[in-house]
Amino acid sequence: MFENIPIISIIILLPLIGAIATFSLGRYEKYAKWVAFSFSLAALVLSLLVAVDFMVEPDGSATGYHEGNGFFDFQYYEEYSWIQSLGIRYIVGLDGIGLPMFLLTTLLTTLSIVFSWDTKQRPKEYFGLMLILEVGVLGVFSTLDYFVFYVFWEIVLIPMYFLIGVWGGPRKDYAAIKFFIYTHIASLAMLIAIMAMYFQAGVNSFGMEDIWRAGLSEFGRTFQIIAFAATFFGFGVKLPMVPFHTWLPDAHVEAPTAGSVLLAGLLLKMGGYGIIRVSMPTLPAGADAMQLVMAAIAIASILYGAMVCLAQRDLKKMVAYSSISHMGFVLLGYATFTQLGIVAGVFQMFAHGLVTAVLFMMCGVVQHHAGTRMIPSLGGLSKKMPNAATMMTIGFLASLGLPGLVSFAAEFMVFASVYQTWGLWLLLPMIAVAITAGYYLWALQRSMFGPMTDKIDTSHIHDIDWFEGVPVGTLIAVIAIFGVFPLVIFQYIDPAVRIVQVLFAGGG
Amino acid sequence: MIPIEYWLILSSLLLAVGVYGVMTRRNAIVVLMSIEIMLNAANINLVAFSSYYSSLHPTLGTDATGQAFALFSIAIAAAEVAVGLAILLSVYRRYQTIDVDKINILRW
Amino acid sequence: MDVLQYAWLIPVFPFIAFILIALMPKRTLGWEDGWGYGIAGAGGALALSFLVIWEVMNGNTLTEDAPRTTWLIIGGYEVTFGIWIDQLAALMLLVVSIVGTLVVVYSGGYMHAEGETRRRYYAEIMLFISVMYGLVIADNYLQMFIFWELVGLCSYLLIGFWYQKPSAASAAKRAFIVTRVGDIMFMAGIILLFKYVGNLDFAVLFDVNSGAAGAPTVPSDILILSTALIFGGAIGKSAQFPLHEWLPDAMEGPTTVSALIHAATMVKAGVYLTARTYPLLVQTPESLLFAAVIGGVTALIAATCALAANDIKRVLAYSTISQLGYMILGLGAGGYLVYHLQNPSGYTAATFHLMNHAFFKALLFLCAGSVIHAVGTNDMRLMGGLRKHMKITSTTMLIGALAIAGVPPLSGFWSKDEVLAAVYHAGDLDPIFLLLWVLGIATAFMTAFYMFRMWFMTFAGKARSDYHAHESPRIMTIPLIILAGLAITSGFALFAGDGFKAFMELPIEEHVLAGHESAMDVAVEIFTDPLTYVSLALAVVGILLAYRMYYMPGFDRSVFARGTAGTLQRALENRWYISKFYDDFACKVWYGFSLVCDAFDRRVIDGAVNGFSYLGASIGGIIRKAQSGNVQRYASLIILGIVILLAFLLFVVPWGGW
Amino acid sequence: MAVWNYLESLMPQLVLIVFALVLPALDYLFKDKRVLALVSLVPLVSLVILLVGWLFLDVWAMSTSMIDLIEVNAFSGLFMLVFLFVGIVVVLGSPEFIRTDRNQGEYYSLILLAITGMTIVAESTDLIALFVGLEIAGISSFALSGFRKTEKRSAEAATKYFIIGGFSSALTLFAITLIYGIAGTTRIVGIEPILAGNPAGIDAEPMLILASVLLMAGLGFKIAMVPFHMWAPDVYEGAPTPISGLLAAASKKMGFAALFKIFLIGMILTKTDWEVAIAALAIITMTVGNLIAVSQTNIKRMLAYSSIAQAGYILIVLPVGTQYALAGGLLHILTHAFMKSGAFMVVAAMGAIAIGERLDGFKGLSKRSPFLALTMTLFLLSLAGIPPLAGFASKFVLFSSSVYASIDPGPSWLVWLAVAGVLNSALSLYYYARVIKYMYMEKGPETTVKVPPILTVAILFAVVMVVGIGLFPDPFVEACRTAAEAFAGLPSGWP
Repeated sequence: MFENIPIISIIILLPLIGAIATFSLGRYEKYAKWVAFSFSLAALVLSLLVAVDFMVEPDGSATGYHEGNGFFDFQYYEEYSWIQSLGIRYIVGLDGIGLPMFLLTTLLTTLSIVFSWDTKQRPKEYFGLMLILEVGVLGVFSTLDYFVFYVFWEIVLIPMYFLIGVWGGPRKDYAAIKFFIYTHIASLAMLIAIMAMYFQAGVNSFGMEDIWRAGLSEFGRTFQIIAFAATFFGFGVKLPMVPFHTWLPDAHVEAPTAGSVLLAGLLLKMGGYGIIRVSMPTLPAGADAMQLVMAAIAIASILYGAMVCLAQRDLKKMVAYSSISHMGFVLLGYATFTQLGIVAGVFQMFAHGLVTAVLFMMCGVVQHHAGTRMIPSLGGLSKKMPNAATMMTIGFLASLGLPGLVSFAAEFMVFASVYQTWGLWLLLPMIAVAITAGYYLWALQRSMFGPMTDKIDTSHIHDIDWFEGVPVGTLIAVIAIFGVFPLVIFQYIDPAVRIVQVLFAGGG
Repeated sequence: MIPIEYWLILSSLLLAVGVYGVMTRRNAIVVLMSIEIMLNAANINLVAFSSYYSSLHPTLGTDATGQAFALFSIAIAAAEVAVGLAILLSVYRRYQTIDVDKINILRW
Repeated sequence: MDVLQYAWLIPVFPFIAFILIALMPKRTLGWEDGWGYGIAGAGGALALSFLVIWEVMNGNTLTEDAPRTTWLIIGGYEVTFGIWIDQLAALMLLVVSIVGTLVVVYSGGYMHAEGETRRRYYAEIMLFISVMYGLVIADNYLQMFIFWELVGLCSYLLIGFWYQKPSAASAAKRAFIVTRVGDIMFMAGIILLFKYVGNLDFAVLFDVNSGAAGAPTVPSDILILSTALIFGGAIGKSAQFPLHEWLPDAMEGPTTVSALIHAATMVKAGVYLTARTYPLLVQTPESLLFAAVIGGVTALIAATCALAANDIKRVLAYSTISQLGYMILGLGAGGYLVYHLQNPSGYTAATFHLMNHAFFKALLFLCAGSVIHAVGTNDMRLMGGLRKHMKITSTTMLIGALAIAGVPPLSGFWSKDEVLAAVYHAGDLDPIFLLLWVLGIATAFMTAFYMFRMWFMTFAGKARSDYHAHESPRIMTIPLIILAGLAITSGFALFAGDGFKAFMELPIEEHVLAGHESAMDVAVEIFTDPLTYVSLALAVVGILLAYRMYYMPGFDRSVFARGTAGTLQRALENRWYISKFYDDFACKVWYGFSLVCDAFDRRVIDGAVNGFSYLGASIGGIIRKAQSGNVQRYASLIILGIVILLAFLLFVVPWGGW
Repeated sequence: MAVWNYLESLMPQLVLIVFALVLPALDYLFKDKRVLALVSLVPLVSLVILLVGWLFLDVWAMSTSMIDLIEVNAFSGLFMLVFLFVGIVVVLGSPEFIRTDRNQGEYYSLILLAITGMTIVAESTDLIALFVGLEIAGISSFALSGFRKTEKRSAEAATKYFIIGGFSSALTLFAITLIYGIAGTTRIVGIEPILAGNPAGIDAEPMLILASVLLMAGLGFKIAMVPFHMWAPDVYEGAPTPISGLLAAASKKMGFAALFKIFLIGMILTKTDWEVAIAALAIITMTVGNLIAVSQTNIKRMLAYSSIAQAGYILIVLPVGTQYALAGGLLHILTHAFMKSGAFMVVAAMGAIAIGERLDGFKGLSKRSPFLALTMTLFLLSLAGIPPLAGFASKFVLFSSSVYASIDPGPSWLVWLAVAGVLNSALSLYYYARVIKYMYMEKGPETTVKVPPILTVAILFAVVMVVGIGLFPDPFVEACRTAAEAFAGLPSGWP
């Protein structure tokens, strides 16, 4: 469908143009949301077309097909030289791992913009920044050059810093700067590892594929372990993994709802994506040496995140910690080094992106309507806002891995792969399944059910507004569809990971 | 001929005197003088080494580098003093003192 | 047209009803806010189920060659979903379709006063019926697990139907979490198998270790563990000890829900799962013994708890647990017998009891619902003398009580007796079964006692509080009458045609070949076995004791409040303190631990981050003070720097070997 | 035309000096003093055009014929370009700032002279020329920093700068005499072979170490290397803001030019002696600079400490000592010149519109002047090394050189320089982000302010360069590479 059209670049550029247009609206800033919405919608539609056009089992006939010879097979491949003296090129392309993330990005951004329809404070900056964020995330998920990857990776930080810092809650200053610096430090660790890989490979190219190929012979075991540790730290903080997670609850609690949605829905995925795109294929021996570390951190994140959730009194903070727990599954899946686990981990990223977006949106709805998110002050809201309660329930159920909704397939397959690799250690992460049910349902019981609270003024509470209901409803529909038909997404991921797997076995 | 070491010792002592002056004297004019002493210590070195090298290789003639350098250095020192005194004058107008201890609004 | 091929449509009817009720505009909902759609959905499923059951009764099954669809392809594994209709599934279809439809009909009266929330009720009930059918016809463990979780979800939603009651919201949550513990074990069990077999289809799994060509093999210790874990799922769902306490709490939901989900269908899913896993279980006597012990202990403990309960629904709930314990005990004992290549009567007895119990327990619950509907309370101490006002209800409930007490010729007699007989026979192989048999007999006695205690307290004597009781409307009594009829007659299925035992042939080859007892043989066996009369006598004694204590005047029940009996009484009223133990564990220990984690997170982990930044800022603040503004200090520092550098370069660097 | 050949190499300096001499006279001719700024832009802009044409566009070739003391090559050309660029920004930023002062002709004249001195340092091949250049620039800067004679702080800054400056140049000179004593020559390229041969016949080792330490101190003063940095914050704070920009963005770079020449050409053979010391100083410098900057409330002072930290980054070049590292250092010098002078110009604009230089003044700036807020944000993010701005590109090359050197020629501890560098970058983000926070996230006065157009031009120029180099670093990397190749004694280190 897209022969001779640089479709990926167009999709990345659309929000950028949209952002510039939004910023330059001047006194017509009440139209900012329309401009932002139309550009993000255009990106969404195009990315859906790409998904339809995408060849699941790529062969030479795919659009812009680029065979990675055992690395990844890319479609819609584009390559332009950027900084010749350092071998830096602008390369983009999609494979089955990048595509779901790409879709997730365009979808969540569009829905977040709709969700923020009511934003009155500095709308043009707000929507413009969201579009810039989209540019960064899309770039991360599609670029195939480490330098460009890092550039996009860092671009993401700035709009998010502003989104938290300007439109955030009472402790926004602290949260914004903590987010910025914490994740920046992690990125820098990754940057050093990228530099080291570049030099060690010695091919004067930052292309992921070139470095991978050179690395097969040039990267010694010690080097791989060090480089893997550095990249793993870089990506793991973003993931986030225990004990480097504490930026996340603060950032989430203070961020505006749409910011939280994008933060949890997209930014965390960048970490998981990085590990599977960069760390593991390029540094297999390092991954091999660190396998148990990865697994231990993953299980710790899963259990510890869930335990901390149980103690939270702020709905949004609970959801934030639950992200830590659920992203632990991604890491755990990767750490098994099995096809099953890696595919499930990638799918869990996709699933978590959708589900957590619903949860954060619902926290925003509660905050918006009830004026507080503190669980002890809430209660019985279901009476006043039945639709919101239903959506929140579905969101929570999806998040706790209810079959029929999107997370289940991922969690089940992760567990299956854990057993295949480590046997009965399986039971350890499985405990989290019960704890997860515990904190979600308990929170639901205390906030939505029971008698109507008398701690807040409930007289003016009304049900969910349309601009909140439409994105949440859309997401719930998507969650249900992919819960029943996960194959739609798995068909992209599975062949792509199979290639990783082959190479991983070869390199390790 | 006086051995080169002696010159070096002399210049080092002069430098030390200058440094000591800069570090301890409160009057900015004296500090300025101390800096001049330090520059002169270097000048002594220049001239001494110049003559040392001339005597080391008599066949090559006089090594004038050091002496020329000394001239440059003297000129620069003079320019420095001129600017320095002007600055001190302007300080005196604002602070009514040239005690370097008391010139410390700018700190931390 | 082969009806079985279309069996997958059974869940679709109620599911469509669910979608319509949930999403249609309000004014199109019709009767009773969706009741009409509910009747249609349940009825459609009922009709198709009967067609399917008819086919199965004619000896057709649809197992390995059923149509399948691919759900997932991942890492070389292909997960397919399909249908699996055999005798066991047909039995469950029968139960679910009949009870489901009757409960929906009954709801039309029972939920009439609920107003708009009925829409949610009918939507959830329809979803439940749909996923319950899905569970029954699943052809692999993963599919079964998916529906297994979904029925748990519906149970959660329906227990919490009156969510504004804190106790209801709490009970719903508890039910979900406790059963989830079982679900985790279930999931772990199938994951274990998945590794070795690479497939979760029954068609493949049931050949495990059969030695047939291409049959997968699983190491025996893994098989034991996985079957035990799968049975763990049944412990949660079928409310077996020690995860049984959620079921009495679940009585917070509407009584119709209790009848449908927590008596007749969902809680049977655990038994169904155990029966479904039989081809694997019979290879692992350890798991069977474990199951039998759990079943026996559960039966007894639940029966004791029922003795002292005053809430009419709780009595029934404990009775349900107790009867489920019977079924599990029967399956365990039967499997043990099969392992030793003996008569598989335990399997048929347990499944038979499953069916009978579904009918009479649904009947009992719906009767209780009728009573509650009339009286407005659950507390039997506030009832009494209702017989006069509610003739149909009292009669049908008496039938139910007689059935469960095991009075012939009502259905409970046949199946309970079969179960106990199987356990007794297993005692020949392992003496522990004799002990379990004793537990079973004691339970039978207690069952008779507490059921009649309940009946007498409710219907006999004088009214103990002010109420204006009236018989329920016909929409509620007709289902009662139908179920009463089933409670009386379903036991005779043992003798219908070739007999129930022949129908429920075990899916294991040796036993199919061993041939069947004829229906006459079974009857003769029952009536010539002295054990039959032992249990019958105990049941009669139990009834008479209840009659003496709760009907005849002059019995001083205050003896139970004193001394050892008092302690026992209090222990029973507090359900052996098991519930309290769980509450304390969850609210104090576990929650306390989570608070510790949270404090650790904020103080230690985040504290380290903040401390680091604070440290940086304060170091900066300190160094900053060196910038005193005094220019001579600056010069001194330059000299100091020179000296240090000189010392470093002259002494440290050569020494350090750089 | 032998004389012309000599003069051709010195032509840029000659042009600058001529204009410097003419400007004070022009002061009496024009009433509108902004004309003076325009006049002083004439040599700067024309020289920039010449240099760009030479270095980037290859439209003509600079004569590299040399007289004994100086050499024109890509290295000096690049530095000259930096100085001239900064000069342009500073001159553009000045008229509004010194609107009320007298003797503006001298002000511009001194700026041109300072730049002249810097260019001499960049071109010098002999210690004499180097020292003379340093002093021309230094003495002009002393006078410039005290230019606002009506202000107490300006006078104090000049005094401090002068005393420490004089002290340091005395130390530098003394060190140069020692080198001359050991080597018998003052030609930089001539030092090393003779050092190896030890012509003086004395035990030169301690003397050489003393000389290198004194050079570190003397030149460390120029680049504000810890612990020779103490003057910098005081002077930057007290001096007129455009002059602070000149000091931070140009004068400091002159120090680096001198350091590179002396240490990477003159004393390269003794690298193993001093590399550890300078590596340690580099790490200390960046860390101390950043740590103290965190707690500053005066924006100029904060930028001063930030400059100290940036000097620490550039110092990495010396211990790493490859051409690649040098190219990185040069690139960072180039980009830092733009971002730092740009930031100072924003502060100057704040001063010109009477907001002042306290951090508090930045509160709500995004509402009052979106232009200033946005450009300041870009400068600060670039300083912090956030892509895709210029600061990232240059830091990337700079830090990666240490990573590479640790892999290829070794020693492997060099990688810790990069680690320290990136950690410090993250630390610096803290105070940069705080300024951004003040501008965008705090409530301030609502009155909008108008930036004088000439300052707008200065800031725009800097911001265009910062973004431009960030997006298209290739020609600049190439130019730095060519410049670094002038240091033939260094291993290439290019990947």
